[in-house]
Amino acid sequence: MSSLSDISIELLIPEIMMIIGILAMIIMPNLGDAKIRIPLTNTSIPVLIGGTRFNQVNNPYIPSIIAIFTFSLSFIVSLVMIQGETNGNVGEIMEINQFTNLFSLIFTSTLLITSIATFYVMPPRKDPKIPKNSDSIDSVSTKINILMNNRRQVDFYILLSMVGLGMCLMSKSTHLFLLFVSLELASLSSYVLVGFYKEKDIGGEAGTKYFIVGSVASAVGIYGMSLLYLWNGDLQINSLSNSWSSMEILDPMAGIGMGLMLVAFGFKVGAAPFHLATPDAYSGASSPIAGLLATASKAMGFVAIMKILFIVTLPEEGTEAYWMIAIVIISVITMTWGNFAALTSDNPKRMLAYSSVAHAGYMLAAIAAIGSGLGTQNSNILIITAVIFHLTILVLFKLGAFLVLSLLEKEGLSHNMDGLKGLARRDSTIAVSMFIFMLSLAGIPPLSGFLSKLLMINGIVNISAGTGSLSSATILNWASSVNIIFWLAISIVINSAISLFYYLRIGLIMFFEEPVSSKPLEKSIYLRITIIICAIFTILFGIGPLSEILLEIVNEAAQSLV
Amino acid sequence: MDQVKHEYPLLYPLIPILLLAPFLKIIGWDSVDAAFLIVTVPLLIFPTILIIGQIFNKNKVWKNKWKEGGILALGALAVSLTIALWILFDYLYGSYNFTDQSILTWFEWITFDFLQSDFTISEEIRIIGVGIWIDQVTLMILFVATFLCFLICWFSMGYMNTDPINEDRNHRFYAEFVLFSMGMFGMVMADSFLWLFIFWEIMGLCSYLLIGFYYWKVSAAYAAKKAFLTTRIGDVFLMVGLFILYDIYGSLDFEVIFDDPSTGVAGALVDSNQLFWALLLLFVGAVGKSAQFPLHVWLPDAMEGPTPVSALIHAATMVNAGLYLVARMVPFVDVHYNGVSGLENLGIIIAFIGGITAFMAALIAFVQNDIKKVLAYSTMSQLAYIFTGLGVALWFYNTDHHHAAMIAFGASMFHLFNHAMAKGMLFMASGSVIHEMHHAHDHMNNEGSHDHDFDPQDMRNMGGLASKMPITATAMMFGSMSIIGVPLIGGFWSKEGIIAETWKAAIEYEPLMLIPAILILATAGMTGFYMSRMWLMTFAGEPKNDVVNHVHESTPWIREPLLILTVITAIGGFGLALLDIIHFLSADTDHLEMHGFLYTLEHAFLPSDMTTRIVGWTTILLSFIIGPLIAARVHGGKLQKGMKAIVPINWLVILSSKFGHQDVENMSKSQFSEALQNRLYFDDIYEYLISKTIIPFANLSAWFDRIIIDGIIKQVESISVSSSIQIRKITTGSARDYILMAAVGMISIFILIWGVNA
Amino acid sequence: MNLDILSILTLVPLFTGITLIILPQILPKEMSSNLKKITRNICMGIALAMFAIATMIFIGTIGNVEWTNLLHGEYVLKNEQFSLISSIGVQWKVGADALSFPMIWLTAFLIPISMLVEWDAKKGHIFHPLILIMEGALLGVFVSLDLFVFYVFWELTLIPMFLLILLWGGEDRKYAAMKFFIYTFTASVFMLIGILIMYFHTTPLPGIGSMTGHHFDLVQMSIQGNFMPNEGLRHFVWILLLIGFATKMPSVPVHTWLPDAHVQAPTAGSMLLAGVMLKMGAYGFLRVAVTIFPESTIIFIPLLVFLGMASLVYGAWVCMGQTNLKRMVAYSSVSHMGLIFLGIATMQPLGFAGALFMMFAHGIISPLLFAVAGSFKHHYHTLEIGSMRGIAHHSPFLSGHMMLGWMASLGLPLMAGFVAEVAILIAFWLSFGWLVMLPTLTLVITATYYLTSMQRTIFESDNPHQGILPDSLHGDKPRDVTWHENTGMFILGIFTIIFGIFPFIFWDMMSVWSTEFMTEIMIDAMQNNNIWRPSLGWILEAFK
Amino acid sequence: MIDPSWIVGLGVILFGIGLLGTFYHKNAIVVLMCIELMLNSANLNFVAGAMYYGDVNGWVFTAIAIAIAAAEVAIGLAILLSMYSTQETISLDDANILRN
Repeated sequence: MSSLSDISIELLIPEIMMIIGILAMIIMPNLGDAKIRIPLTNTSIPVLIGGTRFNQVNNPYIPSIIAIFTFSLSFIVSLVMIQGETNGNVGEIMEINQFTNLFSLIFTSTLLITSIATFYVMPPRKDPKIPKNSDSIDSVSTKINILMNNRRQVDFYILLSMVGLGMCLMSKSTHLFLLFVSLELASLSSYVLVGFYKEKDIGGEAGTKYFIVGSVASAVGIYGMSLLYLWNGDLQINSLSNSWSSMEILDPMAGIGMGLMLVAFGFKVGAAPFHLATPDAYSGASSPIAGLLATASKAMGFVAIMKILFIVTLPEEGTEAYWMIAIVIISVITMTWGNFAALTSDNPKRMLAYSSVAHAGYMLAAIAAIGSGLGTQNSNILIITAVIFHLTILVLFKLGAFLVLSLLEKEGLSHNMDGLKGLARRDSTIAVSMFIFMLSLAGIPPLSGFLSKLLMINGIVNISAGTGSLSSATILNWASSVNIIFWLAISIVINSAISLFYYLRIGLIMFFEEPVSSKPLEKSIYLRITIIICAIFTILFGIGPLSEILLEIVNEAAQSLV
Repeated sequence: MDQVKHEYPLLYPLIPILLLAPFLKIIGWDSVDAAFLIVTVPLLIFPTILIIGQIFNKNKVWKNKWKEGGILALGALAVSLTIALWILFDYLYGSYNFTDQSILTWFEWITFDFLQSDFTISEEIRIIGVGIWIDQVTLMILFVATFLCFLICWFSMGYMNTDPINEDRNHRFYAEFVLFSMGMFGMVMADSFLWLFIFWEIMGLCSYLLIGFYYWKVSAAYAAKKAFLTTRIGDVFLMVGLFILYDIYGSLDFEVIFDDPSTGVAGALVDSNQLFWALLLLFVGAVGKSAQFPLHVWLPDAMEGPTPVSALIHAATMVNAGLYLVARMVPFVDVHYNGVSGLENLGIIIAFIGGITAFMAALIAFVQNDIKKVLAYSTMSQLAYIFTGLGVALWFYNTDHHHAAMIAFGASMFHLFNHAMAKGMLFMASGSVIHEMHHAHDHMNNEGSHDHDFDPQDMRNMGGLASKMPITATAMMFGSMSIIGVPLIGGFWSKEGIIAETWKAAIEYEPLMLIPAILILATAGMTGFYMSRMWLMTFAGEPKNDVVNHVHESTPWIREPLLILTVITAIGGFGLALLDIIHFLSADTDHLEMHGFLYTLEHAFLPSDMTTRIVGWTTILLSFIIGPLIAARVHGGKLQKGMKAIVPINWLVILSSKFGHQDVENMSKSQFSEALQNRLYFDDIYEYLISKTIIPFANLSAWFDRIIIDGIIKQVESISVSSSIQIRKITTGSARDYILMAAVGMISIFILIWGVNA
Repeated sequence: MNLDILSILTLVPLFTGITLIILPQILPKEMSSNLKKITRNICMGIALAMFAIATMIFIGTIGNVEWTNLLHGEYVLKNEQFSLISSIGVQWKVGADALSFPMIWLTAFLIPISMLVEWDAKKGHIFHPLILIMEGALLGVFVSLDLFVFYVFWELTLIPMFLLILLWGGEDRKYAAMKFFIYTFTASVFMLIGILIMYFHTTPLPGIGSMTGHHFDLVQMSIQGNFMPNEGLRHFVWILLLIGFATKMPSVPVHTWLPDAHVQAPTAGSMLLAGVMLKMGAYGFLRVAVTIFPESTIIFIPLLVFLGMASLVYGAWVCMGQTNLKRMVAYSSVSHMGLIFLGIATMQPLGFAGALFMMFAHGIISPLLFAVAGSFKHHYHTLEIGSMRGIAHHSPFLSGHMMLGWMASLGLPLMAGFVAEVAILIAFWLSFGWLVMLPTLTLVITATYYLTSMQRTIFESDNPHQGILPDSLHGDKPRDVTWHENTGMFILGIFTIIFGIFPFIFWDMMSVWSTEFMTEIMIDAMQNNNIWRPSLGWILEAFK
Repeated sequence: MIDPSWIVGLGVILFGIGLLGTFYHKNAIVVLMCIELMLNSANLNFVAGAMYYGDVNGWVFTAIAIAIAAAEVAIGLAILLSMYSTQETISLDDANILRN
């Protein structure tokens, strides 16, 4: 047992920053001139909390500014940590390495972007008026609403920070229970965030569904974890890994436990058939939150999956993992389902949700390839690199797409394809950015989405194409002898082709339909800049030196995972 | 109107061309060095006329001084003619050594390597070059082509530029005309089969363009397409023939092939069977181009083009291309010099096709009333003569009857010459008639208002023109005589030879030849009939239409070519026969030698060989006596009272009325006559076949592509969409269903894993 | 890094185009509206400069290269290669040889012309830069010797073309653009899998591929030759590559995107699509599939013959059944591209050279055809064959160009197409004998549909002084082509004839390349399979 | 001392009931309770494990899991309230604006 003093605090700076941020968010808006009279005296000491707020903290933007500030700081810190290749252990339950650093970066960047977006999506009103007796009922209620809205800002950003905190902790934990608890922290906050969109009917409904299905999933997961505990007596990942590899035949308890945990994580990443609530949640939540779910939350799920699958259950080289066939089937179903469902979706958010499901399928396919045990350590790392790379750049273009939707959200146009109609005429820059995001999602070179998809297919092909029997002289002989994993690559390819249809459709709608309203989009300068930056990086990470740098980082992360 | 306007001053700019050959000689060129000018000058003039004409379409100077490009075209053709004559002169009397035959290679068109059967690349690089090849046949046809092109271009300036319907469009005519000329010259001089084919196709294009000159006429557009496609069918076979030849010899150059046709590439012995197929396919190409049975259907329709075009392309030059190609087959079969034996069948097939076409065309010509159509069928028939002659020649060559072969070959080539000159003139004369009829008709009907029902080409509207158009009548008379084979005039000298040699082959060697022999002998008589009929219907008798009375021979530029060609037709044949052209053309000698006058006559009328003698006299009897006699009985008649033609024609007209009159109304209503009117239904059958096979099949293909192949794609799309809608329905919106499905999925996956691992 | 001439050729138009599209969005209103006015002039200037550079290369460098001394795998104008994504072995490596150079020149030649033809395009400030981007992407395909970059450029060509069809297309443009994009993309991702399988089998090169240990270097792959141990896999990869390339060419039965795309595309788009983009398929097939898998190519000769024959013959028949002028021309492209497969299948240097020349010749002729069809659309607002007659009276220049283009395309001698046709067919006879009757007889079909379409548009009228005008003109006065269309078509026509009369300008290098290619690559494979001439009998046996 | 396997057995039964209940009941509150059941079955397992292994961690896990469950219920009720305030239903079947 290590004592607190052994913990090297510097390893947890991003988390600590978020905690500080949360505290600041709680305290700052409440600062006021309240004084407490020292009993029995007339002197009153200012306690700074309560009373009439100071002018400086009266600004309703305070929470969002704090959040943005916090996230940018943690983002920078994560960058620094990646740069410095920081690693180390926090007790026995957390480990910091390039992998966790990279994911901290992913999470914090997602949250940063999300908070910038929400800065505009749910803006507070300045100078709220206190209702007076003379006001009519209507104006009283609006005024109260405004007040409430301003009040909610804090809640929202606190929840956002909670999500970040949970995610960062989760990626670092090496103890299954901590992993699960932090996951729950993030999940529970995100349920609320989904439901936070109260102005519309759908907010509550989306939150409910997401919450119910999510809680069932996490209950299943926690039950699975308890089974693992029963089996092993310890939830340290390393310890589980040792027991697993020493296991001769599959212990049903371990197997079922692991399977149930996978269900929970499968829900997080949106794998079929656990994905059903995702489109509902995405379409019900406000766009930035949907973006958060599609990127950070998904990344979190994949971190968990990778941790338990690659660290715990990965068999020796050359033997097939027990779960391989399951993941193969799930991945194929997931990508097909996602793509087909997205094909005719007329709600852009649902479409993006389904596309996100499909992308989960691609990544699961890559994971299944590792489970086949065909690859060497190196080729496995290559595949993991591909997956992580994909998760990283998803932040750019998937979140970017949601950001574009969030620009439209104000006008209430983000729930229907009609809203995107004629976007190019209203704002060509945004439309072009959106088109770039779509093309990148579709995997069109030279955008970064292509590179990641290429890496995944490459990884799969890499380990499977050589499996066909050497003596096969004809295609049919060869095809019948090749490992099933190879067909995953073909399946990805076919699915990419199908997906192209709906991605391009967005382009068509944006460029060639008459706009519903002709007034220009809201300025929202920072959000706009963020979108453009996302678009630019989507291109830059596709080919050239920047992609090179990112790939190297990701590669290191992948190496440190395995 | 009566006075023929002379516009010769317009020709002054062309005078320097006459000095071109001397000038080049002085600066040290050989005649063959200048040969490329024959082709390139027209080639360059073609776009010049076209572009200038399109831009300065309505310009007065362009129209009046340059004759809408006519002067330029004439100049280009003058250059070609000058140089062609120079080469001819050089060949006959000059110092240049033509024995190497393949004279020059201008540039290497394409070069490539060849993979041999031992998996090595051939050491010598294969070259397909461009050059010229000159021998007697080349020279003769080159002369014919350049000379006739020049004259017909001259004629066109009268014919085309005075027709109001051609206003502002004549530059197109002249441009296409020179391009065509270039094709013809190039084909004749080409030194390889490939380049022969290339120019051959260029001519096909020009033929298409010129037939379709009156593009707005539905019939013209149709005829143009028909001509191109029909010849194209022949051409693709020709192409395959070329491939086979290439396969055999590893080259398509005359030099390489003719050097030793019995050994192929790398010294391999040539398989006569393969060569037979190659030559047969080449012959199919020739059949298409020369409008022989069964690809003859395009030629009559081609008369839709302006008359100079008919004169040039469809009588005098282009249709000779097929003959030229067959003539080029001689070295393959000439077993006397390295030829490949065993190709007798080729000669027989060619002779058969020739015989059949000759007879058939003559039959159809019986009932034609359109003056140009008659000439068209006559062309087909005469070309068929030449084919028969060539077929016989090839047969003789292959069976090693060298002397007979040379006579047959020489006679065929000589007939080509005679026919080209005569037919060129006949068409121009007919053009003159048509033109004047048209003018007269317009004149009558207050110029401008066209009466579309009136057909200036229909002989039933003519009659009695002899007095109105003396020059035309004379020209046409000599032309017809040449075609008929009236003794001592033009075609007689060559036709006799062909018929006699065919009979000789049939009687003495190969009974199969009897069929073409009989056919062409019969055709000789029929020729006598239909040519006389045409002349008599046009020029003799009383006018059948008012229009005739207003006809004058007044258009400039038209008379000179007629006069020149009349002279050539009248005495040229005899003159060349005196020079023993037959042996010259068959490469027996390379000089023209003067024979004695009497010797030639004796040779022609009283040959020592009895067969030849009998056949010769039968021919004369049939073609000169019986045919014209019947024609005179049917169509002959005196001119209208008070009308007088010049002496010989007047005499002829009066003579034609002396044989009584026979009414053929009943005969013309017979079924057979109707069949002939309908060209023996060949066109109908072809049309029917095409409309029942090709068109439906094309539509079927289009349908198949749209519905099946693209339909599969569309089906994939619609299935995707419908399955997408279905799959979206699974997301019911109820959280309970989600949980249920997740649970079911989870459990089934557990079962699956358990099953796999157990 | 020193950019070499080929990189400049590729990147300058690409980036200029992108800049010209983005700049007006960023600049203040006034400046951007000024910029928009001169955009097309800038684009034209750059395109002409690129053409000048390409021609200079030809005259200066390529023209003097002794092609006979060039071993296969050696390229001229190579650059100093540097890595783009070194961890997975992607490099920027460019070079040209006799296979790619004519295509490079052709692209540089066609771009200014297609700009010229659509000089007055609406929204020209986007149109012309898009064409420049197109140029960059197309040239990128032809110059890059790294499969990754090749693939990137390959797909990059889709985007400008997609936008061209979408923004300037006809009524049904959305469907066509989507079909075009998805169809060809789907095919090329199969090709991508093939590329990746190849990639995985490469052996490491020093300095690149730090992460994977593999590289995309095409030259190394072809030098390595038969580097895949697994024969079945080799064939499989070959088939995957074929799917990608054949769809682009396009070959029956994966051709149906082409007519739709063509009919809807703007004139310049059609010209580039037919002129260069289709050649990408043939080029890639030769460059990648045949070069790296000669043995598979030999094995699959029957398939090649079948595909080529199907495209050629069936395509021609379908052409005949079309009523839309542009559709017909599009199918004729399908038909002509079939000859390329046939040329390759002959396994003769002549056939290869013929196929190369076919690519080149078709690249000049088909833009002319589409320019003509585009002008019809532009001036008569319809493409329906037979809805107008006797147009020659109203549009003499257009009719003249139509005549020239149509004749060139049906393989009339002294025009570029004939050279290729005759070379391929000679080689085809040498290998397959009487089977050649099928392609040659198809020439008649080709002639039939071309002539019929001409007869029913520019010929035939009821009046010598007026044509029958289409309803779509609504009684307006018909016009002849505009000066810029006219100039563009003139240039194309002139070059068609120049290369028909003097084919050796490009033929010589193609011929030498083919010979080298045979000796270096194919002969071993042929010897192994003991095939000298892949005759008909051999094919029939293979089917057993 | 009860044999831990009985506890585990009870847990399995509870888990089954909970899982079945989640998709059997329409009422969101009941579903929430079923989820509690599932969580509690996990708790039972932890307890059984702690007993079996004599590991104190198991107890800690149980305690934290209970806390998680509490948080979950709190949040769940809040969200349900929010849904009720807009849709005036807490039936999971009736709340289906978002579907397909």
